[in-house]
Amino acid sequence: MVDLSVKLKDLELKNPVTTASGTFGFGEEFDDFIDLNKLGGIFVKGLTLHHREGNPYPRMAETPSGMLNAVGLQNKGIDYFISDIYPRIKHLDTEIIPNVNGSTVEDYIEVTEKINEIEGINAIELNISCPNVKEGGMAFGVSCPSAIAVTEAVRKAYDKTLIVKLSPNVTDITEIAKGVEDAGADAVSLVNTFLAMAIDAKTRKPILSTITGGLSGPAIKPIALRMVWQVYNAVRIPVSGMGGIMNATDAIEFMLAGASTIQVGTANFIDPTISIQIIDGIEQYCEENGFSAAMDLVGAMEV
Amino acid sequence: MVDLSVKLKDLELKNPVTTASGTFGFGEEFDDFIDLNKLGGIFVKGLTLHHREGNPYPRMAETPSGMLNAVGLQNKGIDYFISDIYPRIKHLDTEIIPNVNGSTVEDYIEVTEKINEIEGINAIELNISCPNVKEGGMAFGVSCPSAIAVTEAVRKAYDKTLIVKLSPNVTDITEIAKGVEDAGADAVSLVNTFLAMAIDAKTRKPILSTITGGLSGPAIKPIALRMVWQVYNAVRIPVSGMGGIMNATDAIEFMLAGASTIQVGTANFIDPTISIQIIDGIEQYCEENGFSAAMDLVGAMEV
Amino acid sequence: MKKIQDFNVKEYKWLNDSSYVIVLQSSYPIPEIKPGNFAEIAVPNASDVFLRRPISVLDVDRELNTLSFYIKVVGKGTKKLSELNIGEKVSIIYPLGNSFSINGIQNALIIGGGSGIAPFVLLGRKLQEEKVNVTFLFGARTKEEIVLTEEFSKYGEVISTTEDGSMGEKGLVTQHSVFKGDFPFDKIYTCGPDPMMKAVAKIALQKNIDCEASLENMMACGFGACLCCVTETTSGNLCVCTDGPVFNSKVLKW
Amino acid sequence: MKKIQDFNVKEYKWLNDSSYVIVLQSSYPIPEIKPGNFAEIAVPNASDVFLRRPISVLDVDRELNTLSFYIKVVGKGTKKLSELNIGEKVSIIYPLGNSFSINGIQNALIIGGGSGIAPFVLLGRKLQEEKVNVTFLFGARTKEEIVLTEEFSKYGEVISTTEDGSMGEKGLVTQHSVFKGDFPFDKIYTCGPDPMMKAVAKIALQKNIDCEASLENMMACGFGACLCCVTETTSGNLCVCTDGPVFNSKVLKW
Ligand SMILES: Cc1cc2nc3c(=O)[nH]c(=O)nc-3n(C[C@H](O)[C@H](O)[C@H](O)COP(=O)(O)OP(=O)(O)OC[C@H]3O[C@@H](n4cnc5c(N)ncnc54)[C@H](O)[C@@H]3O)c2cc1C
Ligand SMILES: Cc1cc2nc3c(=O)[nH]c(=O)nc-3n(C[C@H](O)[C@H](O)[C@H](O)COP(=O)(O)OP(=O)(O)OC[C@H]3O[C@@H](n4cnc5c(N)ncnc54)[C@H](O)[C@@H]3O)c2cc1C
Ligand SMILES: Cc1cc2nc3c(=O)[nH]c(=O)nc-3n(C[C@H](O)[C@H](O)[C@H](O)COP(=O)(O)O)c2cc1C
Ligand SMILES: Cc1cc2nc3c(=O)[nH]c(=O)nc-3n(C[C@H](O)[C@H](O)[C@H](O)COP(=O)(O)O)c2cc1C
Ligand code: FES
Ligand code: FES
Repeated sequence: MVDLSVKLKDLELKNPVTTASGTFGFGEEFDDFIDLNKLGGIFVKGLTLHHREGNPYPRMAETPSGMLNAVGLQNKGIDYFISDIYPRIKHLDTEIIPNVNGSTVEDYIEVTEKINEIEGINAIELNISCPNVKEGGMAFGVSCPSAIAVTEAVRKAYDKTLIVKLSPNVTDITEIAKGVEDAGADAVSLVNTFLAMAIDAKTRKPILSTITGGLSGPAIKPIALRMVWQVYNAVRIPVSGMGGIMNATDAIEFMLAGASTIQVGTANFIDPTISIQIIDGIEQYCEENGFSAAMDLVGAMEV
Repeated sequence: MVDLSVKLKDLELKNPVTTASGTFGFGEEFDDFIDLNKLGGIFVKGLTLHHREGNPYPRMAETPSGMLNAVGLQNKGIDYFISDIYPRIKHLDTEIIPNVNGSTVEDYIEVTEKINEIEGINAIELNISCPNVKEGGMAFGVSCPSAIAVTEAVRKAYDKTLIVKLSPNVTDITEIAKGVEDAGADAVSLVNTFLAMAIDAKTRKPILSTITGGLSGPAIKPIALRMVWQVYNAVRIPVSGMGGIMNATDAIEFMLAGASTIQVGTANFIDPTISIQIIDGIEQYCEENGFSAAMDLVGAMEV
Repeated sequence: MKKIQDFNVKEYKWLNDSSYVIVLQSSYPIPEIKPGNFAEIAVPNASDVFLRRPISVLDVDRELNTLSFYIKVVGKGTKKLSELNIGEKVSIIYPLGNSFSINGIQNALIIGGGSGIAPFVLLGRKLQEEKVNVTFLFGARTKEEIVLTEEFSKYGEVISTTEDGSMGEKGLVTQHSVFKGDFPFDKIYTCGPDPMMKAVAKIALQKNIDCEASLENMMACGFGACLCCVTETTSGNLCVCTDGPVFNSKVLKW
Repeated sequence: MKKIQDFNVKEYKWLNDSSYVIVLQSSYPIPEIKPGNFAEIAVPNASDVFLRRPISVLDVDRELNTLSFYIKVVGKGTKKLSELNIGEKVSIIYPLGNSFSINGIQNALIIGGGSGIAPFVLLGRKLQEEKVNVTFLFGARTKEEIVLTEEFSKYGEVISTTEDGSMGEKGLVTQHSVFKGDFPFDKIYTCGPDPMMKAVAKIALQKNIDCEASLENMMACGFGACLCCVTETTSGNLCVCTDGPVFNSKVLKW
């Protein structure tokens, strides 16, 4: 029997496999396909203080082994989440982790305070890396001082597990990771999407309404893996790793590089059952390779 | 008749299609496959002051729609290039552009001075973005002051066309581009490879001897395209664009985003004739879309 | 309930140069499919296709466990799907999306163009069951592009327009004589290129007739998870894959 | 002269569970292929294979314009190459690499393991033409893995070892009795897993016999453009694809 349970600081998950914010709706969209209770956790769609319509259409472009999105944090606001959505999913036997967004530090604090009131939610993911909004978002995550400022502010407002989601669009991700660690983050998650672009040569126009969008999918996996490994070696807090994980082998690679938990993102669109298959695959790998606990895989890469 | 000729500042090329340093040897390797005289230019393999053995094996890993390399600037040194290689390729009716590397600013200057003496070479590409060497390389290209310092120093030593090759592993590539523009660069080329990593889950070891390597190929295209567009809008000097160009449509997208010339890299490994096909494809696109000159494509994306 | 299910290619029928019907068979039962529902098809063996492709269900046979799709080749994925071997495995997520509404109508006009005819076999059959009179009006550039008329004529009269006049009336669907004079229809359904649907919706508005349009869109998931496929409506951005693909034209910001 | 050329799949012959011969045919002439040469094969219709795959030429028929390859399924690309349709197009870059040297020898021992037997059909034939006596020594885990012996026996005696003793002598190639007592050979050629080749090279050194080994390596291009495929030699890092794949074992840093 393999012990699949893992910890992100004080947050215990039944297994390392969670689903990435914005790629798994509020879980309900996957109810027909899988038993959501089997998941380690669900990072739900990015939430903001107020209702947001998101960006105009088109919001998506396919790219080699990946996709661009420019959704722009479309959501009905934190109050609606609390009153209408959470009651529908709170029965799930898995960690529901809200992804917190804002245009200003005050926004972040206000959303966080509202979530702090919700019983049953044990962690938040602070998204300082969304490339698809005009204000806030990635701007916080690409500068060390602002990343520290927002993390410190939210840390004061929140006493449960605080995970800070980092942007890969930086020269040195370990610098930001160390900054938010010092600012009180309990864990970091990485990577968010890469700022990227697609052009339609026929029309000579950008494909996305916002010109640039966020690149996700297997295309980014080698870069994401490098960043997870760098951050794992730079900080003492645990890492939640993601970026192009399509199967159990990919997930195991992230764990070997130092991720305590992994997040499945774009892969959910292609196979909505993949997260469960990844859980099974990690268990099998542990059995076949003599690991009695999934936690033993974390950072087990031999250099 | 489409006028395919383009200019990188004072350097006139017969067409926008060149081959990227390190992916085309010294041209000779492709002699069996294509007529090298048809190319706009050849950026030859990275050169250093002294002979370099490069990194130990393994140096390559395949990744989704891309590859990692960790060659590490293996070459026999600038003197050998001048005495043995250049005489073999100087007859070619295309621009031969050496890619200049160094561990110190002095190295860069010395290599440049030697090249400055060679008749028939009208431009150099200053590589401040190689992720595969322990000293120098990318370290110069990810910090604005050092990028400026090396560019200024080389500018003083070189009076022909100076192209500076930028690293994509930065928070804001426009900042570096503007810095080297002010420091006297005649053009910028981008992008070099992304620092990335691959792990073999079976052996639990990194695949490359150097752990990390440089990611190239179509996987990076959307990010490279975004950077070319950003830099095109930020500087007045011309841009040589690359990153995952596999066919004429990709090349045209880079030109629409602002590249005056494009470089074909990894695609050469998969189809050694692709550069010539791209020249033909650009010509055909211009004809079909009413462009009388390839230069008219540059930055023609409608926002 | 939505499913992800493996099918095998049973047969192809080419209808013209660039469009075909692909029939897929499964060894497992097929759930109920409503007119307007679509599927997300994973394109096998394609080096340059990453996401699934949304395609309307053309027809379903719940005894043979077959699904068929009418596909127009427009790019990499639709091309590759046309080249599979008989027996090859294809993964499908379905049934997705909402459906056309049918209550209380007597005379329906169904207007289709391009690949936008696909949902209308199931719709025609359903309307026939509900004893609704159906007229199909198809528009295309030339007669080669007007396909499956035999199938459609089982459920109602088929009329058409072609831009070159090679079949039916010459012109665009919205110029067809059916819109002139007496207009017996109390409902219009439409699917096809956006400009066509917009023109149809405008006529419907003028004539004060209910009109439902089935939209296309760039989709990453097809089942409401990514929020990539929105369309602007009177109640804000809605997902074409879950709130649609069928919308009453009145709610669309056209 | 190296070429990039389209071929079509002519036939497959499976030799055991995991290895096969694929025969490709072209409508254009095939240049001269030397023993040891390899080709870079583009794997069609594979969503997860980006680069070409280097494979030794097993055999060539310059009248029929066919090339054949002996391939062991070890991963994505070698699997996909085994599943193509007859007639399917495959792009090949070839002939690549150097060749075995043959001058002035009389008795050659050819030692192969795994997919490392592929270059030895052409080598055996060439040695026969040059009137060299050839002995093939093949090693494998079980007898199922010893393949193509009929072909090889045209050019010389075939002896073998298997780890389970199911064919030939039990043990590893380097434990074969041929190495004991009288040793008539003046040249050893070897290709196969690195540990095997290293052990063979060591014996050759002890016996003071010339030994050439054909190396494998991770390759991005196969024709000297990328410098990814180096091996350490007495004259520094050399490219396996152009300076090799055949090296005299003395120059290798083994
Ligand atoms: C709900 C729904 C139902 C559909 N039903 C059918 C059907 O029954 N039969 C059918 O043939 N097609 C149908 N389509 C359209 C079909 O999904 C696209 O034609 C297909 O995805 C194109 O894939 P490709 O790989 O061939 O093209 P690509 O190579 O990806 O693209 C080729 C060109 O088509 C454009 N394009 C790609 N996808 C779309 C899209 N989803 N909408 C609009 N333009 C696009 C691209 O911008 C590009 O210019 C439907 C779409 C939706 C959303
Ligand atoms: C000059 C040369 C000649 C060759 N001749 C033959 C031949 O005649 N027949 C034959 O079956 N094979 C031959 N090979 C080996 C063949 O190239 C690899 O088995 C093949 O590239 C694996 O591709 P894949 O997609 O199936 O494996 P992948 O899915 O890419 O990888 C599967 C596993 O194989 C390992 N691997 C992949 N490529 C290589 C490689 N080049 N060398 C060592 N390990 C590798 C990977 O690390 C991985 O563990 C030759 C290789 C070289 C360099
Ligand atoms: C359509 C889409 C929407 C996303 N929305 C969010 C979001 O709201 N908040 C967030 O932190 N990340 C968001 N992301 C980023 C993912 O959570 C994840 O970081 C990224 O996609 C990389 O992982 P992947 O390659 O496995 O998809 C979104 C990604 C996609 C593709
Ligand atoms: C094997 C390999 C070796 C390279 N060597 C060099 C080099 O010596 N100097 C340099 O400036 N760039 C080098 N590059 C980077 C390429 O020139 C190019 O910037 C990069 O590969 C992105 O383009 P691509 O995606 O089209 O390959 C190398 C790339 C590869 C794949
Ligand atoms: S396509 Fe993902 S929500 Fe509609
Ligand atoms: S594989 Fe490119 S140089 Fe050998």
